[in-house]
Amino acid sequence: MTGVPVTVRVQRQDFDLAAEVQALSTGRHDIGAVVTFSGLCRDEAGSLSALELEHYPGMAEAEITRICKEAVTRFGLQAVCAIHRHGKILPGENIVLVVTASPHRQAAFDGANFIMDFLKTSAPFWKKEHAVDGKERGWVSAKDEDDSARDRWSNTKD
Amino acid sequence: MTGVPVTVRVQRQDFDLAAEVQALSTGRHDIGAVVTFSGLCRDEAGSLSALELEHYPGMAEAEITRICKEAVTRFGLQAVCAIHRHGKILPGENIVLVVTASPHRQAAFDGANFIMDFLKTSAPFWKKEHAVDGKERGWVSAKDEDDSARDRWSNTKD
Amino acid sequence: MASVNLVYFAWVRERIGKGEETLELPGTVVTAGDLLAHLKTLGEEYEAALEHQNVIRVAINQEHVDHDEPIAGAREIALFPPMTGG
Amino acid sequence: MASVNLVYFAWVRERIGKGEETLELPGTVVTAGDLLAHLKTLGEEYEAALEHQNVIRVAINQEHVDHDEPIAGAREIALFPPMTGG
Repeated sequence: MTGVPVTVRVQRQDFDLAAEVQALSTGRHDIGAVVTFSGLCRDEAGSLSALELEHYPGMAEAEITRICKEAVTRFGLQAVCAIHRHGKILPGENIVLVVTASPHRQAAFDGANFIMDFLKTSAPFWKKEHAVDGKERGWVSAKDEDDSARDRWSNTKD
Repeated sequence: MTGVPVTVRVQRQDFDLAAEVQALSTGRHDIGAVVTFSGLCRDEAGSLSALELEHYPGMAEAEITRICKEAVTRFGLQAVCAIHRHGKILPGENIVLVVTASPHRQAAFDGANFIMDFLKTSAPFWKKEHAVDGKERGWVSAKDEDDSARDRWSNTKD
Repeated sequence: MASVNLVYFAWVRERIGKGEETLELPGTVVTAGDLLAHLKTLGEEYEAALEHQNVIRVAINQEHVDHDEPIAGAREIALFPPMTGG
Repeated sequence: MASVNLVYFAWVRERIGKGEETLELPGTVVTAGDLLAHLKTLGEEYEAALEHQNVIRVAINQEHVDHDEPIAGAREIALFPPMTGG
């Protein structure tokens, strides 16, 4: 696994999907598959003015790095990038990006899926909702289904 | 499923990942997850000068569209884009792009994974390898593992 | 005798030596499998192309079909090896 | 008495009313769970924040730990609700 590039950033500003994919794959002839996951701020009801994302500076980067390195080892990834935004995020805006590269497609899919499941349940970020009427809707509750999604990785061999 | 945008293109030229993701998600507040899969021409040994991709015009587009629509129904996707290149493709270049959007992450991952598995085994494309010494290395053989990857979708409920 | 447009791809095309042709088929050719067996009687290039008959994929009017599918009413029948795209 | 830096996030931070503080801990506070129990004796804001003690997550020196983990040698201990990022 030595030398596998793992890029992790926690930042206020938006990310550039194409630039991150380029940075990870340009000039390499050994990559066969690149998977990206973008998580967006969703508001179907039209009642959300913004999400506010609090994080634990230092630990957020450290924990995401641990998750990404685990994915590199587990799935034989060739490169990983994970970026998580913090601060106020409007409906339709990006929250998180994960990019994985591998020789074959399933490893890239599994790696990105694994990173997202652990990022959701282990990376120290918390969402608060602000309603369009100006009121705080309070902190988003953790979902049992996110724990289940994470736990399925303990039940499989690969 | 009415009105779900399904974009399918078979083209000589490269695609623009960011532009396709933008086209599919911009201005929408109901999308929570966007997954992209890019398949690249791989040449770890440094012995390949190019892949040549032959396709069945008309059927290629029709078959990929059938696969994408099946994925929309099966996983509840909100938008899909699939682009497959043909002609000569150099090591490191893009071959195929799949983009899926859904409210929740697992559907977007599964949708893109499903589309790739069926695209590999059902879309009428054939790869021929050209070696750096100028010789044809002949047609790439279909892999049993690609059939297995496709068949796993018949063994699950979702 | 029915007339049908045939199209060939990849090594099937290369071995037969052409990408497409229109053929008159005898009435005994009912299924896609019958068509493959019939073509193999037309010359050694067809024999070479269709030698391993069970691996040849058939599409009628641009949709995959099994070898036991009747070809009646087909405008275009395509023969090709297993796909290797993606 | 040992001195430790405590940091709080999300509704734990809001209920306690501060984001960080340095506290002297009595020698009876051995584990992360002991720390939570001790903090609840410091005032009703702590009681409100840590009421459902089992849902509170603890990190020592920026790594997740269970409540039975000893806190000896910790430079920084963080308390926060279950994570909801991604």
